Amino acid sequence: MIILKINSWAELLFGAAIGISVVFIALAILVILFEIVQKIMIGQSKKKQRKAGKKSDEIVDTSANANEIVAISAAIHLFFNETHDKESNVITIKQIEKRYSPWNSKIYGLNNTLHR
Amino acid sequence: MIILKINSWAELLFGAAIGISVVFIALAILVILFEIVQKIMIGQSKKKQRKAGKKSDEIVDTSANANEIVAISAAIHLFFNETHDKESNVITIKQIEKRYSPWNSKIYGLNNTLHR
Amino acid sequence: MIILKINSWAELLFGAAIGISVVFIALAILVILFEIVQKIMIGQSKKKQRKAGKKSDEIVDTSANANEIVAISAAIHLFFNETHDKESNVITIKQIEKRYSPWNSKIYGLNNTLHR
Amino acid sequence: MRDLKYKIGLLLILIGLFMPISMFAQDGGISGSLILDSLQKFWNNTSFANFEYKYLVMIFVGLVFIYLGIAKNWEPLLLVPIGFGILVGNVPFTEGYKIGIYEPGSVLSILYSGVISGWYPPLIFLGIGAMTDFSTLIANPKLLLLGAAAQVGIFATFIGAYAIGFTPEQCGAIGIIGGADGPTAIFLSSRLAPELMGAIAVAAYSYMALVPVIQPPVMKLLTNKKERVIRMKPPRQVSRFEKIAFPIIGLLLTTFISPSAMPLLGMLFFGNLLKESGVTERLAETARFALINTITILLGLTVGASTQADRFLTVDSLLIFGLGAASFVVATASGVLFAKIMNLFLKEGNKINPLIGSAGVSAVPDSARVSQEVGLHYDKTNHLLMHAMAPNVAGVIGSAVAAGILLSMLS
Amino acid sequence: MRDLKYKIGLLLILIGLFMPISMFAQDGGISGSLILDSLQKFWNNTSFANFEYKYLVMIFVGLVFIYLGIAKNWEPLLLVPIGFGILVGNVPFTEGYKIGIYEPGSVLSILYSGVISGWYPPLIFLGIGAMTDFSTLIANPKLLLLGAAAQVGIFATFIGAYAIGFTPEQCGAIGIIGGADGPTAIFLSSRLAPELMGAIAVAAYSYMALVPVIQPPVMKLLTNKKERVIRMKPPRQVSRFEKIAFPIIGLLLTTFISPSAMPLLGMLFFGNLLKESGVTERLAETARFALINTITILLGLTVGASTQADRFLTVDSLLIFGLGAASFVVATASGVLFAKIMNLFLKEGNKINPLIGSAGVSAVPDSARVSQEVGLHYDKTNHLLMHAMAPNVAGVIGSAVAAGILLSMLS
Amino acid sequence: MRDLKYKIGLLLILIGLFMPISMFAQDGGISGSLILDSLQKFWNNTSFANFEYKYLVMIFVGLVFIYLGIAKNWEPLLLVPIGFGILVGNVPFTEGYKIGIYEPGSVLSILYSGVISGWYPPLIFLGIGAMTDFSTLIANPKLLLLGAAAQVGIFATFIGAYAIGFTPEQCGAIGIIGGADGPTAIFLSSRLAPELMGAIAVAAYSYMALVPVIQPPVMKLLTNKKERVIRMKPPRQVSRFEKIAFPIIGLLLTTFISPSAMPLLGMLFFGNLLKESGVTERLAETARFALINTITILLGLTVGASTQADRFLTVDSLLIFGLGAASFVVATASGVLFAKIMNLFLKEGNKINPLIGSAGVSAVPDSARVSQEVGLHYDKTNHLLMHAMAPNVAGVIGSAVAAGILLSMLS
Ligand code: NA
Ligand code: NA
Ligand code: NA
Repeated sequence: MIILKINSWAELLFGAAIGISVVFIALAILVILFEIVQKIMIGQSKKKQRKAGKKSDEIVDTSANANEIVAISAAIHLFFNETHDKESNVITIKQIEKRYSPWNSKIYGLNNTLHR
Repeated sequence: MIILKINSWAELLFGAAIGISVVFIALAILVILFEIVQKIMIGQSKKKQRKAGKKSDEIVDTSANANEIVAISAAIHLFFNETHDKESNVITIKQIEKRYSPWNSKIYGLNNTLHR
Repeated sequence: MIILKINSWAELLFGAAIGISVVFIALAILVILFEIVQKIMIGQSKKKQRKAGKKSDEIVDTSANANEIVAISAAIHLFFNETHDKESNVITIKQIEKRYSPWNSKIYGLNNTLHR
Repeated sequence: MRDLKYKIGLLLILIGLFMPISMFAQDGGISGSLILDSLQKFWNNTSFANFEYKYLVMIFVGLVFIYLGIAKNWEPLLLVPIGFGILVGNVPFTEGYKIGIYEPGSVLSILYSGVISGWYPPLIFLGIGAMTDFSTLIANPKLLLLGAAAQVGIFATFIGAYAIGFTPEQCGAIGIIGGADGPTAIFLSSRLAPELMGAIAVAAYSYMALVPVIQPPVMKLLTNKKERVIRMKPPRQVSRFEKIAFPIIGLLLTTFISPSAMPLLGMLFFGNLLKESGVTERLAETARFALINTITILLGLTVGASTQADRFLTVDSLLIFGLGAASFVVATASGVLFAKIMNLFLKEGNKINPLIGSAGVSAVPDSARVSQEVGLHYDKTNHLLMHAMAPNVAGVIGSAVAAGILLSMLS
Repeated sequence: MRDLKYKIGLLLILIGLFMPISMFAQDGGISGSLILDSLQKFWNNTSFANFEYKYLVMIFVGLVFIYLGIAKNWEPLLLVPIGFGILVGNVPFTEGYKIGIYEPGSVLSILYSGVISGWYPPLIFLGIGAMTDFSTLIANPKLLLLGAAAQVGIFATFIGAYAIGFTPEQCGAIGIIGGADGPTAIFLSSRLAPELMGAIAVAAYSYMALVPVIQPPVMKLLTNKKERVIRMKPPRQVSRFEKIAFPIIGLLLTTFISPSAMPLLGMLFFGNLLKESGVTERLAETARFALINTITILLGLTVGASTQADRFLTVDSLLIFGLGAASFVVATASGVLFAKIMNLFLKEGNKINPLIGSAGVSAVPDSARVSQEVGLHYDKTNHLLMHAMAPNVAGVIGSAVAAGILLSMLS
Repeated sequence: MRDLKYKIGLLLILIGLFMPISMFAQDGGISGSLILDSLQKFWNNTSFANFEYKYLVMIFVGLVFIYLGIAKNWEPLLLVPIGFGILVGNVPFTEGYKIGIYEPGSVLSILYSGVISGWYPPLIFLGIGAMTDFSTLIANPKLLLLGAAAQVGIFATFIGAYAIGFTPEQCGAIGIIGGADGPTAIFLSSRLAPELMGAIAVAAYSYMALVPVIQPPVMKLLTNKKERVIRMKPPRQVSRFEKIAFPIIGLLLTTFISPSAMPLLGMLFFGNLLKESGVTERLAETARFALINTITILLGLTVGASTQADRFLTVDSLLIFGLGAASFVVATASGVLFAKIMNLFLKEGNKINPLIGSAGVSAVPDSARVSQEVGLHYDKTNHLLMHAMAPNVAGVIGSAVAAGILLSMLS
């Protein structure tokens, strides 16, 4: 089915307008949804922290705490030096080591180590 | 070719009976074959050990020796803790390291290390 | 399109002659091309080295320098013992560690390490 | 609030975009009604217009699968792909744009063709073979019979399905759910009853995930206190020769008896030979990692997507779910009972703990783990895991043989 | 000289080979003219006989691609395979021997079929999803709008192409160049205008490699000193729940609105769920390594080879290159300007640095890196990289949604 | 004995299963003869009923392949998959159940289609290219000619096969056995003589495994003591530029001369560029591991399975084996003799040790290893390995060029 049988400039422009609008609408709804999710999450974590007896001023800081900033600087440092070998190394090894399948799970890896 | 054109309950039941029987027969023959293999293997190893001057009483024990029991307990320990990372790690690295193909074997890996 | 409709012994032999000749010609041209490349490369490196004030006698030796000979002997040693595990190990780990794609490059690996 | 501000801003921009164009449109001879018409048509093309509540039901099912996989860690490598596939397959769409899995030429239908033509499951069996250690089975071959006994579930369900009114071919495909083996179920239903594949696959995988819930009551019901604490001798060490001989002899024997099981058993034993030969580890490594993972991704996603609500939400599907549950119970019971029968003929000291009989259903390795846990419940020091692995892998062979027989009887 | 010696030797041998055979040939009744005829025919079959200068032009283009990839390190994983593919596709040949990519049954045409039927790009999206971290986007959702804004480039080019005289379908395929996303461009053009795919793909990838050249002037032109040094707050830490929810909600929302984008967005979000679930890392690892690499090799090589000179060197290709350049400029400008518009509605301290708007074109991660570099040029301590990643990955989603809409409007 | 006990128990159970059903069957109107009929039909469906001694012969051949691969470590990555494939292909079956490799729609035939349509071998060449180091060849280009000389074996066999009575197309396919290169042989025979592919592939791989047995006598026969101890200068170090230029120049030159060799040579040089570029290591890694392993598994299994006894055990197969042995001998001899001819034109100090001429047959790296071993036998300190690698990899290029020429002459 052709939504708009494009025969004229007007129809083309109209199609383009629908197109860009829908892109905006789709992403805008995602924005709104995740802003709501965000509020709920922050609300929940505030509640938890209040229960734990902290002051609310401190809570705001957690979203940009020292560790995070250090991490970001480190990341940027790594990015410009492109020497992040050690880290990804460790990650890769960890990922590969899980020789584990749906039909044949952890226990098999275990079995394998036994009889070798 | 349809072996049993199933038109009636009787034929269906008969088909089911053949089915389960064949499964049993297939696996039962495997059992018998491997029991024979087992006897031959144990016989051979007994012969070897007798030549080496051991008593036959000791021989029986080897099938459930101390190492094996330790290994099994270790395995069960690992299974319940699911922390067998180091072992599988080592295995994986060893396996990956063989960059070796039918058409292009060990020697290539060797070549690769030379000119780098 | 059949180049040679082979109907007779003569045609077959002629085809075979063309075949082997073309193989030789193709590889011979490659030889000549790479001999030329080689001469240019050696010429350039000689020029560089002359600028650096070395004598030309020394230059010839570089193509078979001590390091190279050591490397070759080492390689042959490895080959006959087939124990080049450590080296290829290192190479493999290095290769795997680059989790980097065209559409989603170095930066992602970096991102990944951040939020874990 | 700032939030509100930029949302209003957004709206203004959208209006700003439409304004000049719609004006121009009128100048260019497009009537207002055409604009409305076109918007209507666009709307008709979205999932909102094609929406029906049955899609919501399936989306909910998909979310449950994903939840169980992630939060409960139940077979996540199966439930997460299948669950997400259910979401993908149940976003409503207008036909004719090569979107749906049942529309020829769509990407999903291309990826699904490996399921339809039946070559994904054998490649998964290749990987399983390259992962599986048959040592405990070789050390104690008679436990193979427990793997045979649990296949009674298949044939019982086959009979039950016929009683309910399915055709013989459909009965075969439904029966195989009792084999508790995903790839075998998909392979057989692709050959015997492609129209039921989605329901059969989802049922098989659901109950495989539910094995820790379904099996223990049956096992406890059919055993007495004394039987549950039987201790078994640790398995002997198996020689390299035996491990290499097993896949070769296994292949020749089982496929001579049931040649139709070749695609599954040939690949299973091939993978195992690659693993055990000691000289093809490079190939085994790819079979058990890159290859099986790729196929698992494609199989899970497309099997999930094949549950498109309009084809899936039928009475047949419900019946299949019921039959599937029954078949798991029967299979578990058969395994346990057969172990008890075998004990009648075994002398003291060699007796089998019937709790490992249930592992014969396959559902590797969850049902072996269930044996271990139930066993530990009655004797804190009696570890049945190693012993349960034997019937467990035997169950894989057993249901593949059963699938071969059903194929040659019904296709 | 020794060199000369063995070359002469070679010649002697070749002559030695021909001598007896040609004698025998004459005995056997083959006339000398037949020999010449046959040699002529052999010659006709080589690339030298089929040679035309347009092939040389394309070979030169291929070499430039390879040079840029290796020496300049511009998107080497794309430019090297495509560049080598251009060489492969432009070795002239005689038709009828199953050599060319457009000859049915040839190896290249078999490997190219994954491009034509459109299933390579979704598998690349699967890998991208399994690599992509959407954290910065989840932490600051409003940056998604920058990813939407940059898609104005797509629709502007769509209009521009129509002005030049392309058919509406072709306009859609050409427009997508502005999405700065290779797999999306290939997917859409395979559906809307297969005849232009080579040119569109090469244009898209060329400009993606040229992002560091094209974007900075536009960014500088449209921003003032004060805007360029806006500092943004570091993104908050995102919970695991949000990361898992993102692909699921993202899938349902975007594909409900644009169901035709399912092949791309379904796979993108599927890959991301495999990554974020934490229980399917094994599958994610294969998706982001073995699988995406395999498809990248095949896609790059065959897309390159599809630029066979006789089909590629046309006025249309030139026009497409021109439109593509324009679309990158428009997309960059839209992103930057939209950030400035958003700032009108944002209060002090929450304002967006418009230099990250340009990252909305996608071209991950090069355009984010450009934002970082231009930002550093004006303030040595203001690192925009993390912030620019948000519109950057949003741009991938945005252009996939746009592709879906174009598909449902035009197919 | 306990063994006996449970075997009897088993029998009792089986009888117990049949009893009630067969009674019911008679009640339900199934006569005893129907039961016997059905059992007879089931029996007819097993391999035992379809058994003929020729299958046993092939199963024995398969077991020998597996034995040689595992116990002797002769090319295990080839012989184990092919050997197991021979077992798989020679389990007798009744036609009509989609089991056999020659039955359309069977899993084996689907996996075999990559062999038939010729795209498996190029992907293996891609992996080989990504593994191969052409350095020693670049350092001493004239050794390329040894790789050309050994191809005389191909054309000699081509002539020999015609003498025996094969058609010209079949002669081309049989001749390529002398190329000592499995993928090339499979590729060419799939295009020229698919009916002989099984025999050609098995012959090629058998003799490649037998290289350490076939070559040494020929090498010793054709060289004198003085020649065997010639020492060659260590190869110079090759620059990165040369390594990158080699696949590009190699591609353009060889495929301009022999465009039909594009599928093989294009992929070989593509893989090598991915390896040498230094910026696409990620792609090279997948090409040389996951991708080549996957194809090796599928190619080995299906080529093995294609040797179904009823098609394979023919006089033609025997003749092909004879011709294959001859071609290996001729190829080895040509390489050695051509090295001696080259020495006539080379000055003292640059002479070639003719023992490396035999490595020109390819069979990488076994024939290079043979050169090394024979060389060491006469001078314990003269390591020829590095030098022999040059003609060895040249032989791969040479036989691919030869395959291209045969294709364009005969297809
Ligand atoms: Na089972
Ligand atoms: Na984009
Ligand atoms: Na060769």
